Amino acid sequence: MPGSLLSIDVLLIAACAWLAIGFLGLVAPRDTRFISKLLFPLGAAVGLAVGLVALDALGGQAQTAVLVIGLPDLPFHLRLDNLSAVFAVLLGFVPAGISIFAAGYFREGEGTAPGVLCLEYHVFLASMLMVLLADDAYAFMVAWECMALSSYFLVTTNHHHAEIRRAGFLYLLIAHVGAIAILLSFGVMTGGAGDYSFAGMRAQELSPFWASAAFLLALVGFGAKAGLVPLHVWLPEAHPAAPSPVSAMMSGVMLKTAIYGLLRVSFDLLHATIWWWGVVALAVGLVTALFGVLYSTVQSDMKRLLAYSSIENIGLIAVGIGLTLIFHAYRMEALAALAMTAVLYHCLAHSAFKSLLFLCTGSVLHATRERSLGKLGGLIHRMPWVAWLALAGVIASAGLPPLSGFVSEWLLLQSFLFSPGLPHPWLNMVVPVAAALVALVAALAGFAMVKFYGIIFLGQMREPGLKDAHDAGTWEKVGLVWLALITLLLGILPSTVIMRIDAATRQLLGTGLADKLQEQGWWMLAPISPERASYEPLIFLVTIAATVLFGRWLVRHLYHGRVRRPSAWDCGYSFQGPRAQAPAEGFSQPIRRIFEPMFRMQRHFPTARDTQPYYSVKVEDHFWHWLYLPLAKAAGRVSTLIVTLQGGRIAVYLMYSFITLLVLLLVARP
Amino acid sequence: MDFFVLMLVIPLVSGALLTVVGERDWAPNLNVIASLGTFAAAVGLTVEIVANGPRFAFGEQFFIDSLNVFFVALTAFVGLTTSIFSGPYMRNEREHGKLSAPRLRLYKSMYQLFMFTMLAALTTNNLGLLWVAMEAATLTTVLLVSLYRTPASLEAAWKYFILCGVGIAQALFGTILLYFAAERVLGESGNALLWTHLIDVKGQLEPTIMALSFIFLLVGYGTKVGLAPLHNWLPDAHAEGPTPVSAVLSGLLLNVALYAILRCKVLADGALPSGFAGNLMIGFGLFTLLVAAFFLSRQRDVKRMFAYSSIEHMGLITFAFGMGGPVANFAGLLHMTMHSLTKSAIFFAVGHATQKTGTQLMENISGLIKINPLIGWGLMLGTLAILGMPPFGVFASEFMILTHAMKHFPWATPILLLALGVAFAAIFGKVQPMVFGETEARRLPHAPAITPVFLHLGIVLMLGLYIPPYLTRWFHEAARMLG
Amino acid sequence: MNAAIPFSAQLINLFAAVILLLAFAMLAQRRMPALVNLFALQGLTLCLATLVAAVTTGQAHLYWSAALTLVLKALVLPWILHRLVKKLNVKGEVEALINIPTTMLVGIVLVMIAFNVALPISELSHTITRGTLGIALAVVMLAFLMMITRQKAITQVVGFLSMENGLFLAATSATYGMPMVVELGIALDVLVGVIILGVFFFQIRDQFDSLDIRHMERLKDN
Amino acid sequence: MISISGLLGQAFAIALALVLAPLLSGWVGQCRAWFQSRTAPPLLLPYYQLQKLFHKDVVLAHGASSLFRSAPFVVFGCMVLACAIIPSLSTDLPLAPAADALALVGVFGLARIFISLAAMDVGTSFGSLGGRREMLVGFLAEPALLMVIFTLAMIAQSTSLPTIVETLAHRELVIYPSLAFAGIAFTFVSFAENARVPVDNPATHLELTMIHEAMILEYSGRHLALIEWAASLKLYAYSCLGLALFFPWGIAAGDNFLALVAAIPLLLLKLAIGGAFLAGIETVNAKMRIFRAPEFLGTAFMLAVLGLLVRMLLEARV
Repeated sequence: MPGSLLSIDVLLIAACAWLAIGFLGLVAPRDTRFISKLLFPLGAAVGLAVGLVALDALGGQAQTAVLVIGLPDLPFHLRLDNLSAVFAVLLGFVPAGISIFAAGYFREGEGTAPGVLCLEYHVFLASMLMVLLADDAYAFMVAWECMALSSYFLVTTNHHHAEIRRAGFLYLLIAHVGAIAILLSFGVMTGGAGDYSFAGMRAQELSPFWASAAFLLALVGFGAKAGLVPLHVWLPEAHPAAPSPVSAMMSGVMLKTAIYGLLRVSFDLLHATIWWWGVVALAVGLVTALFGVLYSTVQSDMKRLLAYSSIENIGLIAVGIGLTLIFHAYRMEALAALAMTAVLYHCLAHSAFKSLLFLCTGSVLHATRERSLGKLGGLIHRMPWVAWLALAGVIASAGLPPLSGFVSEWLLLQSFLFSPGLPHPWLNMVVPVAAALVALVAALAGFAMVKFYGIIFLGQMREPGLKDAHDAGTWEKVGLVWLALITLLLGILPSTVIMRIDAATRQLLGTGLADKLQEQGWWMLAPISPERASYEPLIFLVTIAATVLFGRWLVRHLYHGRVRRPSAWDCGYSFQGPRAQAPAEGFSQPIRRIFEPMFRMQRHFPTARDTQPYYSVKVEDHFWHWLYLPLAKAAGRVSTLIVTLQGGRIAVYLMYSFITLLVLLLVARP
Repeated sequence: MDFFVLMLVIPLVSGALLTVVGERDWAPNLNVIASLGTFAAAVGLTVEIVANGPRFAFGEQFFIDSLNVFFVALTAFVGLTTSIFSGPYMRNEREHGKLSAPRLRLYKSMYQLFMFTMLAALTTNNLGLLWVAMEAATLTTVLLVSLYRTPASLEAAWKYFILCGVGIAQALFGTILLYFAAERVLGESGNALLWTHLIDVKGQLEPTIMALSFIFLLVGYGTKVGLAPLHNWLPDAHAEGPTPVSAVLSGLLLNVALYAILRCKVLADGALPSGFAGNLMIGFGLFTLLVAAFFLSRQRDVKRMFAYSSIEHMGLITFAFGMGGPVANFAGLLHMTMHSLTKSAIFFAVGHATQKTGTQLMENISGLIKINPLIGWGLMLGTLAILGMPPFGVFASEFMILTHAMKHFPWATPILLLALGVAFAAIFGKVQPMVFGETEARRLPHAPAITPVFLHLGIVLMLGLYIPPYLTRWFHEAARMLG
Repeated sequence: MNAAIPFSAQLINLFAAVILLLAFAMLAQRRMPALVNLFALQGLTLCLATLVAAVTTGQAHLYWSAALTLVLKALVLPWILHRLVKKLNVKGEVEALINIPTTMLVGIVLVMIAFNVALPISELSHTITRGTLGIALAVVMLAFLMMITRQKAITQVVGFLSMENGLFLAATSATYGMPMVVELGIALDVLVGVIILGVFFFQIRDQFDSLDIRHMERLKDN
Repeated sequence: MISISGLLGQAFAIALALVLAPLLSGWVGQCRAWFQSRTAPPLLLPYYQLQKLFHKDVVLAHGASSLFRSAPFVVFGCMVLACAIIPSLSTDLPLAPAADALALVGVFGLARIFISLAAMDVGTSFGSLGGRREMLVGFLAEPALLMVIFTLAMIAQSTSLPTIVETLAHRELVIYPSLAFAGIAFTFVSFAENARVPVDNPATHLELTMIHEAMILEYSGRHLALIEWAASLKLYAYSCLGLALFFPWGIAAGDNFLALVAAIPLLLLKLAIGGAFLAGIETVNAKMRIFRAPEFLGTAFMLAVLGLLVRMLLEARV
């Protein structure tokens, strides 16, 4: 960095640039070419710059700045330290790909004018950057709510559909409730000192009770944004409702800001000293992960499936945070560092591959106008690019080597594995069970992903209309390739990446993995020592690739490459059509059967008398009926009670004020 | 000529003038010009006060200090924008055959007189005259509320008149008691009701009398502020009157009533150091906030709903001033400003929306953003602002109020948050389908005036991100004056 | 009252008592014209009380306010009300929401409350007419009660005006009157208010073809 | 450190796996025939079949995509890697650090995903049915296997297979109750993973029962050959893993050539016994309904977790 210009200044400029690009969109709100072919690529470039600057800032000293704007006695404090830098890297590189994709995606503006869309989109980006930089409660809240607002408007782009409006409302409502909780938690953390800058909160020494209160409030607040059970209900509604680049942005990037907030509060501001916080986070995370993955396996709408899988990933991240908290509270810093690295790594990995997958659904949506899995299929023949790039995302998302998802899961499992010797007997029993559940979740994720990929891209086309589906355009391809590249690099160069993000771990925990990794080569990932555990994805990949190529060459060389192409064997039924393939519901039927109590199902079975026999199954979320509807009912009752105040009778109104007066006269005494 | 005199004379004269000239084509412009003049005078006065401190006028009967000059500026400004807005609005009403020429004349003259009474109420130094002005404001607005002469509007006006009349009567009793207490200190001289004199001797005023007097004053003026359970007139009056009137009622009248309470609170605090007045206001504030929040979810008429939201915010402000102290008072003043700006902007947008769709029932309104994107966005942004969404200024003041409450009255925070959450769910859930969705558009004979809406929202947005230092100093001074 | 109190004070107290009595009478009165007459009588008594106070203290502006009271409360307003009653012909029975005896009982309780509330203040009063403040408060409350219990628009207005009387009594008796400018303002407001109300009555009757406020219960939320 | 002998040993291990794997499945087949008192097929039958299949043309359905054609090679590659990192003869494997026990599970998972996707590719009802069932078995078997490995990894304080084997092989004899749980769980899992009775029956094409066969129904020629070979490699890998984890004696530690030579006959012996054991189990059991499979694997999962808990509670100080 040139000494004159600090990284934080550059990031501020970048935020302003994003805003400027957004407002440029209003210049010609209907000129789609100008907006999509000029403004969005510009936004992508800014994103790239942000990523590079943040990458450069990693490992450096924390930089601070104070702006003129803000409250009179609380101007905006900004701070760029390693934690925010890690997430800024994410916020830079991933949106770069998404914006490039969007440049090809927003052809004819859907619903709202493209210019307005461009504004909302870039305000969204800028506010997320400000969230990462904010260093006092007010700035944070402003950025946080701006983020919620802009994303809300993006979600409701196609506001003509009632269910999309409903989704947007639900989203904004829960986001607002979460924001209130966050604000409360900040209030608690000031400890009555009334200093709302983060520096002031750091300095506070809270009593265990208040510290725990603050932590739980933060967990609720940020959990509402991240989609932790039971505050997840908005997520599977809002993400599918939004245009795909926006879904990608929300799932890939926005959820991570919530993780950032949780880390910031629990480790940086509260110094994470109480072990049972970790247990809470661990439990919530496990429930969320299991819940998310189970529901993602039974979805029949491709974007909903991905949304639930995001919930699952957030759950895994929460598990990691829980472990970190436990280890940190017991001063097992090496293990804490391991878990923390897993958390950060999974944030990076997930943001890349989930954005990739959402963008792929976007391309599919554009090519086929179809979102329901039951009407797709065989698209690999029509859109090979999207299909093969999606495969990368699928493998990563299933947590399989050699791609990015596996690295973080590997780290997480390692930190489980070396956890014995916790001074708490209960924990020692909880940990293996938790590990087992994590393993189960990982395996189920594979199931969900096979369903997702197999039903969309493989098999025969379930609808004749799919014949004229077209592959993604150039811009879209570039965006997809970019994200796939990130996924691959994160997969095969783990220790290089970890060396960079280690600064954040070091900042939060005081120790990291870097010095351990220094000892081995860049290709090897051995957090403790090669004898204990090691993983070399590059060699892994090379070996398999070599075997594949060599085997192929050998077979061709020794034998022949002859191929005959008849039609598939139809078991003698000549009229077997594409409908014979298992649909989405059928594919996940075993899961529904095994985990029956986890779902709230309404099934309709055809009977012999049906003139048009059909089978249908509707899977609903338990938490609606357990938590949300009762709350709504209660509020309704209270209002019914209260509106009787306004009965319309003037005499009664007079009586109110008369009685008020009398009561005050008789009761109120100085 | 003196800015102050100008400021009072212009609305008075123009009001009379508008009565005699009747409804000509240029009458609306005259209305606007008069408001513009008033605003200019108010600005001049403000500059003067900020420059060389408080001053008297008409002997000691009028007194302008940094507290009320700020209200004066706000009132004149909103008065101006409302008059701009009401021009095309009223024309459209006439086109739709809802109003006749004489009604329009009545409207304009009463509007100017109303401005006069409020400015007088704000600037007077004599608590008796304050009462008189408040009563006069009620009388003028009663005629404005019943402008449509429909059964509903008559009923609303009648309730408004009776409830506020009775309330004001209580306030008069309180004033008499105050005078009674003051007379024993200041003697027979006629200046026992002059605030500037009272403030000097507030320590010596008889506590028991002051307590009684404050109760009466609170109940009296509180009725006009709309504190529950004295609020019943408010939603009716807002919903049935013409929209510009709803705008000034919410944006200005409530503020002025609250201002009256504040003046009295200062004296009561002086006489009763036990925080008696503050606690009363805290109680009323919280109760109002809670009640209004739960009322919101059952509304079907859009103006009625926003009237309840005004009640809610008045509760919040009362709570803030009840807490007292420089920070809370600062927040309270800020919130008053934000609320009157935002709420009037919302009513402007709502007015045009209802004219376009021809109904006030929310379930029949949809797709405003299609009919007229500016109105749609205006309503949407205004709603988000009033719900305390950053980066709008309302959030700034709510943030200060909340944090201050967390520090000094932690037990109150859950109530505040509950109320705010419920209000959010109720209002936003109803506004969203109005703004979004499909619709069949309807042309208006006269193009709506959108400028005021975005002018207000722009200011609110600006203040949310950056409060200019001189404004801060000004607020701080006013806050200190409130103790 | 013991002899220690000067005659004038006894007079004022007497008048105050009469006003209270009239307030009760109004509470009990059913027929509209009689109600208006009672109101006029109350105004007259109030004027007399003010006059006595003026004579004893020799304050100039009390004479003025006495005159004002006479003109306004005893002549103009009753006259307007009578005309309204005639024009709108609402002579008929005015039945209360709560029956009269109960109302009276409640009224008595109110009087006790008022006296108790006013007691500490009257202790402090250095004027010769200390007791009247309680009475004034009682009158206000009775008027309030009347507005609550009656159902005709006009009765509510009468109640409102008699409340003003109570306030006026408090002003004159307890504090020998407010500053002149204030009193003028108040008087003006009352006058304008009544005129506006007059206009109102006609509109209301045109819309609801009755002055019964039970027709005006449409605006509500439940 | 990577030594020449190490590389040689690695190459030799891979080669041995490639050679022995078909033999092992052939041996199992023979044993089954004997136990069921049928005339046994020749021991080298798998080799003949591979040879035959490689010669045949590939018959590729119209719906088949490039993924369908590349899947067999990927699966084969995964299995080769698996065999390469499992210490069968010696613990001195240069490839071992590339993937520890967790990554090994990952390898199997990768292969499974590819084979299931390939099964869905052509778009026949059998294919998707097989893929679905395979994933169903997989998502229950995988965590169970992970738990087994966890137990051993905790004993050895390491997840790298050579270290585990060395610790278990060269320690003074200590009884680990957890190993018993782990062993049983592992046996269950390996039955399921290798499409064996009672979970699956490689010898039938009944649509109600088949899993693995349903997936590869559309394959033919060299592709089928590769898949079959990969399947037998998988069996071999699992057997070696089991032997290495539970009967690690005789596996050469470090680059000790004599030990390596000595290990070969021992390995053959162990495999022979293991194969016979497998065949025995298959004979005495009946194929269970597909929906009993989850219960079966659930039991395995539970046992593995129990083993872990036992390890945690009883042996934490050992």
